[in-house]
Amino acid sequence: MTTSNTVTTPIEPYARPEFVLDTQRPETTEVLRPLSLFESLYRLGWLRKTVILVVLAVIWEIYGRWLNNPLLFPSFSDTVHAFGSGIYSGVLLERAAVSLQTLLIGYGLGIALAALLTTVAISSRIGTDLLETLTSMFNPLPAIALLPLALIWFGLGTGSIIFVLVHSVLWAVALNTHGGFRSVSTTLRMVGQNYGLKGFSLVGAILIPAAFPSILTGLKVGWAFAWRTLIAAELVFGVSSGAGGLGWYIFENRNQLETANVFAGLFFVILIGLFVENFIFATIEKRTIHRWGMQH
Amino acid sequence: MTTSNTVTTPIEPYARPEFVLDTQRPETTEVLRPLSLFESLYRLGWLRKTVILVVLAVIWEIYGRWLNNPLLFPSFSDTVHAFGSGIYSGVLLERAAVSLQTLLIGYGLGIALAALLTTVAISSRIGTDLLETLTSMFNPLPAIALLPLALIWFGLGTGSIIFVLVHSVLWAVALNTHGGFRSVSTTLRMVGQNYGLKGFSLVGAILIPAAFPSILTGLKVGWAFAWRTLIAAELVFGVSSGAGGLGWYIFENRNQLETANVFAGLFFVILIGLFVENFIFATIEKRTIHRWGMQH
Amino acid sequence: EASAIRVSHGYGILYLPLMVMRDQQLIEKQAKKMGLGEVKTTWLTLDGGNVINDAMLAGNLDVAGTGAPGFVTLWSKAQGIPRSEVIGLGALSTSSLWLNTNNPNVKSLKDFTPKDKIAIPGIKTSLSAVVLQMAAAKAFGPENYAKLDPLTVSLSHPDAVGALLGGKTEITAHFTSPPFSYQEAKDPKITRVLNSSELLGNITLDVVFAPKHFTESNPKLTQAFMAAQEEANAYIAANRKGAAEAFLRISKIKMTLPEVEQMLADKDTQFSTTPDGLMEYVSFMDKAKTIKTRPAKWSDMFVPAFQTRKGS
Amino acid sequence: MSHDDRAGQGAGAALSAPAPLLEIDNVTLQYKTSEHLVTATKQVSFKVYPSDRYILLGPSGCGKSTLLKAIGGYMAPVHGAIRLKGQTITQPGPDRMMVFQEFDQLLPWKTVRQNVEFALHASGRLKGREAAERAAYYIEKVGLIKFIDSYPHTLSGGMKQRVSIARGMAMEPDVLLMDEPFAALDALTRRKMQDELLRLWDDTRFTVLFVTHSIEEAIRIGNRILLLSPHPGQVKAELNSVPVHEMGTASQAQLETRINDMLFAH
Amino acid sequence: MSHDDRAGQGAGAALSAPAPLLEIDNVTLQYKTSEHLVTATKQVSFKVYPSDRYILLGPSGCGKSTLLKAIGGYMAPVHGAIRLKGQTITQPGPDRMMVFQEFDQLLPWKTVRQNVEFALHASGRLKGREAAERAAYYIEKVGLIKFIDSYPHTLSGGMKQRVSIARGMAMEPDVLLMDEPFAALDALTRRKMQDELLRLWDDTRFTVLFVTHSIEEAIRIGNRILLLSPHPGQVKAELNSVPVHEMGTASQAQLETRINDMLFAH
Ligand SMILES: Nc1ncnc2c1ncn2[C@@H]1O[C@H](COP(=O)(O)OP(=O)(O)OP(=O)(O)O)[C@@H](O)[C@H]1O
Ligand SMILES: Nc1ncnc2c1ncn2[C@@H]1O[C@H](COP(=O)(O)OP(=O)(O)OP(=O)(O)O)[C@@H](O)[C@H]1O
Ligand SMILES: [Mg+2]
Ligand SMILES: [Mg+2]
Repeated sequence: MTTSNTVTTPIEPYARPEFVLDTQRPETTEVLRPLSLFESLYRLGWLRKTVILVVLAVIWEIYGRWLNNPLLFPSFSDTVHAFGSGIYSGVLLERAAVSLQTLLIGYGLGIALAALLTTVAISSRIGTDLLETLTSMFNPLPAIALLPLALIWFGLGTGSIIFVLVHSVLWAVALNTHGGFRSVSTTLRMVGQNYGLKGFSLVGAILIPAAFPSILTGLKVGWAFAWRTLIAAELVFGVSSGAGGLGWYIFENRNQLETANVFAGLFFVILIGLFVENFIFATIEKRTIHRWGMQH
Repeated sequence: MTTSNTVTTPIEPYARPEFVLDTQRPETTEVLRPLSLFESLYRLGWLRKTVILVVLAVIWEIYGRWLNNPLLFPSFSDTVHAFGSGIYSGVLLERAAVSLQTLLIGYGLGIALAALLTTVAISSRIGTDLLETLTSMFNPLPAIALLPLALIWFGLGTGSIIFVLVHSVLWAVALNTHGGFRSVSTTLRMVGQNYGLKGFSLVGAILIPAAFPSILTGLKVGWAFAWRTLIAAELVFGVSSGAGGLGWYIFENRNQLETANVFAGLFFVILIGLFVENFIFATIEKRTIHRWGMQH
Repeated sequence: EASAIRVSHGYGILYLPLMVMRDQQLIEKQAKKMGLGEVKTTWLTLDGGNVINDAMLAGNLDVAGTGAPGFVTLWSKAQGIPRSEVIGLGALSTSSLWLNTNNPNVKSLKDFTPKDKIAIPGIKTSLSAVVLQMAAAKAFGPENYAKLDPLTVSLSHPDAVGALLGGKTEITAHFTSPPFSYQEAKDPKITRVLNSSELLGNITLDVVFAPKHFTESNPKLTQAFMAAQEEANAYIAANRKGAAEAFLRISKIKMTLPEVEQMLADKDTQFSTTPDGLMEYVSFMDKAKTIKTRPAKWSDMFVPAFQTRKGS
Repeated sequence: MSHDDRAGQGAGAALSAPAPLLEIDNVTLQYKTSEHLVTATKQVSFKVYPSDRYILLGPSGCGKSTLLKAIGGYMAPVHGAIRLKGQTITQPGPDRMMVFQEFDQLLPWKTVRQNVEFALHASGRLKGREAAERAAYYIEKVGLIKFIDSYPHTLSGGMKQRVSIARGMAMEPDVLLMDEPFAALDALTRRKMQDELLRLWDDTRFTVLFVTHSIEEAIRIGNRILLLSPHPGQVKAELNSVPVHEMGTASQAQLETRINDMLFAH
Repeated sequence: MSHDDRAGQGAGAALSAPAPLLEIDNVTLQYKTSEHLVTATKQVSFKVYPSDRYILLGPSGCGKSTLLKAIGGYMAPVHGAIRLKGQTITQPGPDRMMVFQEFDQLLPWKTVRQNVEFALHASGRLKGREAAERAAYYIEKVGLIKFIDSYPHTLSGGMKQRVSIARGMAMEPDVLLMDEPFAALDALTRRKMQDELLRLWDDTRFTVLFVTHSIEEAIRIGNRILLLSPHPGQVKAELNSVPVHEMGTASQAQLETRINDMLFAH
């Protein structure tokens, strides 16, 4: 079973004299190793990301030019140009503001409902069943399934768009949150119960922070899908009077074959996505899960 | 600081005789407490879920009848009736088969790409940046943004639909997987490295199982969004000829105002969702994370 | 009588009368004339027949312009369902649909091979699809109405224009309406295979309709609307430039005035409230078994005021 | 009030048997896993009286932690009953403060100070400045004042365990349940913690249930020692510890040998 | 081959100094947290020779685990160097098998048996039946053969720790790094584990670095003992342990007192 060789004399540890040191011994100077230029540049997160973005932009530009089909796929420079004039004329900002407002309401409502649903789910077995059943039933349903109910309940316009947005945010956030809750270590949960926490207070004080990495993922996924849905929904629900959002802007320009403007609208969505990821979500992560040592 | 009362004599522990027992003492009969009828019924997961489903169906039926607007929102019984005749005539099964096939290809490809991307992401800092940047840029983009490229690369039909499906699955799964990877405890990661595991083998042997709860959530979200996207995409990317899927079936019937059929198609999606959740995902969960004590 | 009315129009030039009504507030004007006082009109821009159907069925919409086949379907399906029945308020517009191709080998419908793909916005059921089928029936005989169906693919008009002009995709033909048809025709690579008006005549493409209960409980408002539409049509006929300006104002489309005027000058583009060729759709759709109740005559589908008109 | 008060243990209360604070009555505890049923303890009965320093001693895997969890209210016995002041225990609560065996029992999103304070707030024990003072006091006692604003993941194993001890003590509960709290500590720190626990007991005379696997520690800390047999745990004996003034004398050594023999004999 | 071989420790090799297996050369280890910089050890130097049973002894939080992690290749020193057979350590690897202090070091998705086997497979040590036999052998040695097919979450704290020990031993590595492996074990089990470790050493003469906070255990297991000062850890002394045949005699007690004094004196 063991692999020793019993023939040769076994090795003995080397015997050496003992020693005792004075702990108050003089400090030797410590010199930290310098980093190479590449290494110190590589350490800058924003630089790494900028390089990635530049590479992507270059690929886009080259492919766009090679394709030479501006009606279908404009180049990066055309898009930026269209974006610039859209911003300059104020129309893009106006449309984005309309969209963002709707989006935030829908997103917020979706999160609130997800919080409610997962609290119910984590508090009892039938609650879990309810969440699981509702999620598996409704999550795969496309927005058109909701359309009749949306029209009956909220009419044409923002109300319905928000309803559809909630549908796209709610289930993803709830699934992630509930999954996170269920993965919270038994010990932490027991600690919370030990303090006498129950129901909402247990969820708020223990489960939410303990499951925060999962919840954040859910929020990110929900955010992205809210955008996707919003743009599609603005198209379906049209505009009542003048004030359309980015989705409508994209649709309008598509109809006019102003493809560069279409891509400018999408480019704005991308920019907002990058902003939200790198400033909002990154800050939240730094202040929470990184600081708490929950994610590496 | 402490709350004792120093005036009264302190309580002393009660002194009592020692005793030593024979460990081989006779067994006393143990009778397990019987459960009440409600309790034993409540313990049956399928029964709880069935009750929820029945309640939902009843609500649908009542609301549908009260609304009395069958062209917009048929009642549950109308839907089931249309579903029955759709199944009987074979058309629903045929359409669902077409959709499921496309769906599974897109889903599988999306997962494979997500696996690749997260492995790259977890292996280096710039990989992480790449994943974060790509996700925050592309995840919010609606399918229409992909249309031009899909059209050029794959033409109309299944190829494009799969492309769009991958787009809807990839980012959600990648976000969840990467979040899960990053939440894997340092100790487990160190154990894997200790065995000499690196790159793909570390991901496969340590990170994937350790992050399995998050990955499963990602798979669930991805599955649901794949369905949503498929149904919408079949409409946008159309079908060249006869062989449409469920999305096309829904669209066609909607145009012909056969609303009960539309809902029968959606009902099929719901049934598939329930099946996948309760048989496939539930089995996977039972065999993995529950068995491993990772989720409660 | 209601003191508010919600009307929707679509996106293109075919909705011009409604846009003029919106631009010049003709409904308000006519309502006042009828003694209804101040009537508030809410205008919506909606794309696609499904949403219009749904919105109307949900009670969110009073009057809408939509494609003729879609209206026939809704009218027929809603028969006998009290709160859902709809009724036509008149025709809206007619124009020619062009089948353009970038394949030099295709000169007529008969030249299409299985390699060609014809883009239409929604196969089988959309307005273009039905008109194309009717054209096919004329070209290949009534029983072969679906002969071109295997070649059709669903693609929205703008994307189809991009695909057709840019090449590099499988799309070789596009069946479309103005302004897209004009845009394509400007390109020298593009040839026209078919003009729908040449084959089918100037049949009505779009109609205006409302829920039946709305017209019954608001007869005066309905009348005001119809009068406003007549006024708009008269204005368009009399003042092409003014109509073109109204179009640009309402639709916010970035076209030049001459371009719009040129489109309006096309003899195939006409605006009249009297339907033409509706029964052709009906009999065609009846044959294709896409409708359940067939109207005995076209005026069954319209408000009583049309009983005396001589449409078809 | 000094440690010597503990010398007179039993002298004052020997007259009549008081009501037991905690009664473990023929308790069998089981775990249901997907594969099989594991019996952790079998028909265990014992009584803990007010102000007892009650020690659970037994080999690894004999069910000590499981018993503590059941008393904490996290598990229901499949047979028998656990009563606190005559009431069957149905749920966890801050009247039974628990120090778990695991290192991950600190809330990772709170600093050392916040962890202790939050326990006081959440359980409704103390608020505001009082809580802050109490927290600082006990954190100082466990020698972590330098790390008071550190997050748990930046602490060593032993330091985490000490925060949990500080938290448990700061709650000054009626019943303190401690599961091998000193296992991760070096000899010196351990001795200091033991003294701290005894000092606190002198002050507030709370009841403590203490799991340990060190016989020496059992004798030093406890007044009453329960010996459990190996898996599944059954009661082997319940012994009295030696009074404080006999600590370090032959009677301590004697008891140590006696326990050793009882545990290690098969 | 018996334990008494260890009695002659040093006798055979006293002639010339062999090359050290592991050289810790003026090593400073730091953690960077978002708030501040924590120095865990400061200018620590020591040498471990082949077949040493080298003990790290020091108060809680003095940087023992950190040192072990650095030797394991998980952390780079901010200053100084760690060399294994003359090569600077750059990454973790199966030549230095680690038994961590944490309870969560077992792979939760593998049973006890699979956990041990997988270590052998993944590191390329053994495959197939050989691995299975080796795993079963060591699991039996730590007294968990009854639980060989259990998943880690169904084990008690001490049992988990024993599985980690079995896994570490089954790897029969050149260098075994053990971080307080016996802390969660009761006296009897602990004694058995210590004997098992020494028996294995007798057989394969591997080198072991062993962190403990029990002076008694240090003397029993080690041949060489490094004493570290409190946080941040610095070397206080390096002592020889007593040979096996003097175990239980006055020289053991003497050494224990000496270490006690050195550690507890300020
Ligand atoms: N979650 C669980 N699921 C199934 N079995 C368990 C679980 N936790 C513990 N056990 C089993 O119950 C028995 C008692 O475990 P317990 O943790 O109470 O032991 P312990 O006396 O605290 O041991 P240690 O001193 O090693 O911590 C063990 O056999 C263990 O395998
Ligand atoms: N991840 C970390 N981040 C920041 N500081 C840390 C981290 N881990 C440990 N430390 C700090 O480094 C010092 C040494 O920790 P280490 O875990 O090495 O101690 P130890 O000697 O193993 O103690 P114990 O015996 O309690 O396990 C401690 O002051 C601790 O606060
Ligand atoms: Mg335990
Ligand atoms: Mg340590």
